[in-house]
Amino acid sequence: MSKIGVFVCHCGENISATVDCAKVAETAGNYDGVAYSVDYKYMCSDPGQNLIKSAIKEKGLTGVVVASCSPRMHEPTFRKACAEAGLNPFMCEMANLREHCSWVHEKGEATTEKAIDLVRILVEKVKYNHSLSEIKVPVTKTALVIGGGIAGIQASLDIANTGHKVILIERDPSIGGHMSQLSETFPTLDCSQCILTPRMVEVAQHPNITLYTYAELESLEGFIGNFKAKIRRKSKSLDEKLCTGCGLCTTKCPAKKIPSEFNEGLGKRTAIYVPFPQAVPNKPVIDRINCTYYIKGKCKICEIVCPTGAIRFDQEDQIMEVEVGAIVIATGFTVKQPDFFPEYGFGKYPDVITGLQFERLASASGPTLGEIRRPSDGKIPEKIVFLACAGSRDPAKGIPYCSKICCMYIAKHAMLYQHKVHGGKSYVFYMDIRAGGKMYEEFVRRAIEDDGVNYIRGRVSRIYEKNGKLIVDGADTLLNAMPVEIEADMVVLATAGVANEGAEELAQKLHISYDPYKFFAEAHPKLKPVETNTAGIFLAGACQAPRDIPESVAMASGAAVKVAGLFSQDELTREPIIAVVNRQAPPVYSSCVGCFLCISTCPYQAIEKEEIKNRNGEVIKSMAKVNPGLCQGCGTCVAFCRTKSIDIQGYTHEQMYTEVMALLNEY
Amino acid sequence: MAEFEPKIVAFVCNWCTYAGADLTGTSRIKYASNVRIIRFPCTGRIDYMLLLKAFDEGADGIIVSGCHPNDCHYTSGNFHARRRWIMFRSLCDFTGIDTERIKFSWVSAAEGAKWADIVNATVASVRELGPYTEYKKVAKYPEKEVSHG
Amino acid sequence: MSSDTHHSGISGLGEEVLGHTEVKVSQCYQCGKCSAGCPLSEEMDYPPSVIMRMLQTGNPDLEDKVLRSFSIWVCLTCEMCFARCPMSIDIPKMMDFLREKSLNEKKANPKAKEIVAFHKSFLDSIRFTGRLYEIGLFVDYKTRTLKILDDLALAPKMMKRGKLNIIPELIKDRSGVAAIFRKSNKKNKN
Amino acid sequence: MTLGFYPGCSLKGSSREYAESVLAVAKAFDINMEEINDWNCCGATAAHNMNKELSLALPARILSLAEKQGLTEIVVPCAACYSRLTVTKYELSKDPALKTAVTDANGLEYTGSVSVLNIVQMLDKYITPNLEGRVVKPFDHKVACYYGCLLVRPHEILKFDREEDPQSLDVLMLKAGATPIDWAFKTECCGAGLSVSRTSSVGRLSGKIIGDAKDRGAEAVIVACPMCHSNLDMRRDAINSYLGEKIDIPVLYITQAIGLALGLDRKALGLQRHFVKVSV
Repeated sequence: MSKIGVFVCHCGENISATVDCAKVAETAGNYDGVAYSVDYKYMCSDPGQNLIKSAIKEKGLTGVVVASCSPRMHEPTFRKACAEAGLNPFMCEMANLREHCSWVHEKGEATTEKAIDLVRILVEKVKYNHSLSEIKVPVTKTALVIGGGIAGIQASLDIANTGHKVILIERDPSIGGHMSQLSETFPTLDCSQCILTPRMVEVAQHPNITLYTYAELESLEGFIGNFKAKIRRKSKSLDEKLCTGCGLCTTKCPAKKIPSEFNEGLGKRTAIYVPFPQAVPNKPVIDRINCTYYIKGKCKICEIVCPTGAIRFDQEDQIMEVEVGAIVIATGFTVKQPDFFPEYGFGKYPDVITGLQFERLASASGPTLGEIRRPSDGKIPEKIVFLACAGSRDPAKGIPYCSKICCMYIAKHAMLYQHKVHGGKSYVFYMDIRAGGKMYEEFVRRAIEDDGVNYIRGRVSRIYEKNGKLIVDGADTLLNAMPVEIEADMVVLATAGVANEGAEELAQKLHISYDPYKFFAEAHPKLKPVETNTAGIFLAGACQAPRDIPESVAMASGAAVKVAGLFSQDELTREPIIAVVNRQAPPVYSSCVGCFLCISTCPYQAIEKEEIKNRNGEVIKSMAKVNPGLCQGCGTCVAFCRTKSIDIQGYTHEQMYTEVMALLNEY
Repeated sequence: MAEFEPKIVAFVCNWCTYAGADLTGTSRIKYASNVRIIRFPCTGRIDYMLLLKAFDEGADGIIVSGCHPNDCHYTSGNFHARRRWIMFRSLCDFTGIDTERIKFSWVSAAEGAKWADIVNATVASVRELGPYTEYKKVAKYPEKEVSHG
Repeated sequence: MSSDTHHSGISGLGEEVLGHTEVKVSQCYQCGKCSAGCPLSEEMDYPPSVIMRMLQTGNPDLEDKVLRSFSIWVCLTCEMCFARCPMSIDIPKMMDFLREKSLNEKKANPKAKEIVAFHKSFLDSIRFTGRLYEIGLFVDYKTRTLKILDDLALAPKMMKRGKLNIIPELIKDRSGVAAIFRKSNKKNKN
Repeated sequence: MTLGFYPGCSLKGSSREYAESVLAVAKAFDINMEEINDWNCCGATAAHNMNKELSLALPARILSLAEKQGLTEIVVPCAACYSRLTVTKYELSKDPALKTAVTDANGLEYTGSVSVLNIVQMLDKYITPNLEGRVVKPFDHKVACYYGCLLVRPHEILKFDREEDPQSLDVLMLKAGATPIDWAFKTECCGAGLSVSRTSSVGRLSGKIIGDAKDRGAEAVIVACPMCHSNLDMRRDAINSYLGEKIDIPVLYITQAIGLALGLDRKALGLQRHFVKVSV
């Protein structure tokens, strides 16, 4: 006979405001097999956990149902408490009274009834729970960091400095990311490259870091501590060992008019190129789409001029497999591109540019060597307009969220413009100025008060070109929405920060969740900001949401600590929620008939054939066997098994049918 | 007279829909209280005999929901569930089980509002259909009164 | 949905607007893009975003000012505001409702006399003939507004170019059209 | 072949040259335009400004009559009528109660089966595919294609072309041998319904349009709406006085321009009826 304890939590008032917790506990107390039932204000608090522990000891409980929040929140907490009191942790189940009941229904009898049902389901289930022991798995103490922007760089260095190996892959020819494109950074106006490039070099030289640029994740298998990643190293058409980075090839390449990605299309590059002078590694790649040789079959000038014979036209992509124990994703973000703002003529008028393009204009390493010159004719704009929220906070364009970084970089842009163009006039159209951050508000005030940037509260309706000027039609909402028309020479759109192209595919390769905007989802919005729902995979930087540099760096260090924590253990324990094939002593052995449908359906190749032999060594039966190290517990095999010979611990047939029956057969 | 309150059982996966329903909660979006969620590791685990068992036990409607295609935590469980559902549905149609009472859907961990919408829509449509007393006939049980509180 | 109204925190005229047009005034975050793009904004006493703000307050005095405003009549329903609104708020639809209400409550702005008169003359023309009779419309409009001299030069020029029909085009089922007017007007007398 | 035809009031009066040119172009391609019997006015701006139900009932009557006549597709050259008819179809399809109220007021059956084509859609579907080879006198001028409000907005309902910088008229004119110019006032409002009651506003709004077309070297403005036409053409005095200069760029209906390219008779296209002399 089971002796089950039911512990109903009020969660302050989160549950008790709509659910009659006392009634739930009282009703549950009358169920068969329930030896103890109680309600308490905060079950997860120390006294609450002690309540459970002492009940286990004093009443000799064989099972525990905690009726509180989502098991995704506190299942580990309560299972640990049970274990401490000597009860097998897998004899503890949780009924989700908060997220699935009290928070989503109005106060009333129906809500309390539902709560009672939810408790009853789990009381019945727990009767069929079995004591399980955790599985131990080894840890490969190498981390894979995906993305070599500031977040990926920081995470790599932090992990490497704890003494663990790091493999850093970057899709572009150089690490550095968006930060390497920036001119100066807010709120200190220190030069972005000056603070970034030493870090880039450190990455390249660190003995614990292996860097692969021009490389992308091809696929991923395995689980925490034991991932197997396939990495595609795209062909650089170059023997990197021979290349000295002299750069002769890039000066001689005849295809010189390719828009430079690094300069956001404002400058040109050659087909064999190093994206920027400070690139790491400082060795070129051939962009095959634009290379004359790959298009027309002849040219090979780079090969002719290369003093070390490093060019390899026939080099192919390489797929390499690495084993890693943890992964940090730091793939960053991108900005919205043309066609998204037809009313602003973006893509149509060359002098309507993005904030990132403005960074290149303002950067000393940029196409204008840091002079603000408009793309169309190279003139210095006498009047410049900055538009905040170009795409952000615009549900009609599919982006309801605030991109967060724009208010600050617009203030910086306007300030840089005022510093560089004396007598120039700058205007900022904004809706709200969101300058939360250390020294941020002060920075914006400086732009307005000291540098004379004109802030106008209102959104611009449209921009059109007339007699060489860009006519900006706005309104001043602080002056009875009075129309404001500015004849500008250049317009900068603070385009929304959006998820990278391909973010969805990457998430699917990694089996992590993403939000509706394709930003990767953290495991908990407050308490697990760098974890994902997949154990062993962590997030850093703007791949999770638009972030500025300090936040990206902080997040990267956070992720690095998580990885280091993981690598501080030689073995990990895993939940024993895995499949098992039933098996008994001879002469029955198992009901498995050896059809092996399970083998064909298992996504983890965790099932193999096992031959049962008699004493004489003759095979008497061929049946399925689950490798507990590989099984991830999805249960696909269970639904496939024709003889119900395979079952999944924690979600057994008995348990699931019991839940259904308990739910509908009211007491 | 009180409106008919259908009993809806939801079979959901742990990673997407269960988490999505958690998000409905953290977002405080209200929905009909007729639904009871049963958690599975993956929709691929859901043995469809469980659906028949639920009807057998007196459920009026069923929701099966997991991760969107390609988003399965276990790569392909939801594809198996979908394929199985196609087979199962035609079997139900053949045997006379009312498939309008089964709602098959995808709700991701980020779609809290969608979960509320699906529950509300299912409750409304099953309420329209009325109590599922027919099932007993289809399953050839001796007819008996099924009570609906 | 009524529950929606209930939770929206919108009251008074804003609530009525929601009920009749599904426009939720609380959705407006006052970016001013409508006012910036409105071709008539500068002729308005309250540009569209200001009208939205007045409705958001739920203040009866401001709501009264909205109904008595010139803005709602000078609005051309060119739909520019709606096309560019980041929140997809159907301002033109709301304007239609406000005009109808203003008229029913006899609050139409005196400056809008000509505009209202023109609309009335226009509708009268259709009411009686089924189709627009332009000379009739002009004559009727001019008697309503006493703006006899305006556009007087236009008529002969139009006539000369065959652009004005001396005799109205009458449709056969005039009683049918009149019935439509009667039934649609039951709720509001204008 | 036969298409349904709803001319609307303007095309029977102040904009009869539009009707004439539509029919002339249709005839050139052996298309029979069957007018809806006993049609009524759509109610235009006045109705929806004053009375919502009326603004839907009047267009619904037209659509019901078309159904009764067995027409499946009707051509509505006036952009304002096109807008009212399309909006009515949309509103009635999503609100059954409204549909009942309206059909009740009209006393006519309404199923919503008739599809409504604006002039560009009609030309694209039935004329453009056969236009090549028929152009005898290419309309070799720089033209500013003016779309106005009601042809492209609201996009959610009309689903025609794009709201900003539309292209459908430009593409048509290109095929007729013209050089469409890129300009900034394609979809800005001309003042439409205020033509009579607030002519000064029309002078300003239409003035900006004509002014920009002139500045960018347009030799003709191409329109697809009688309201736009009458404001840009008949109200030229008000426009010129707003701009403080005399601009004599003619305003042509798309069907007139195409008619000229086809070599049709100028009089048959009604060019003599314009206020601003059509010199092109």
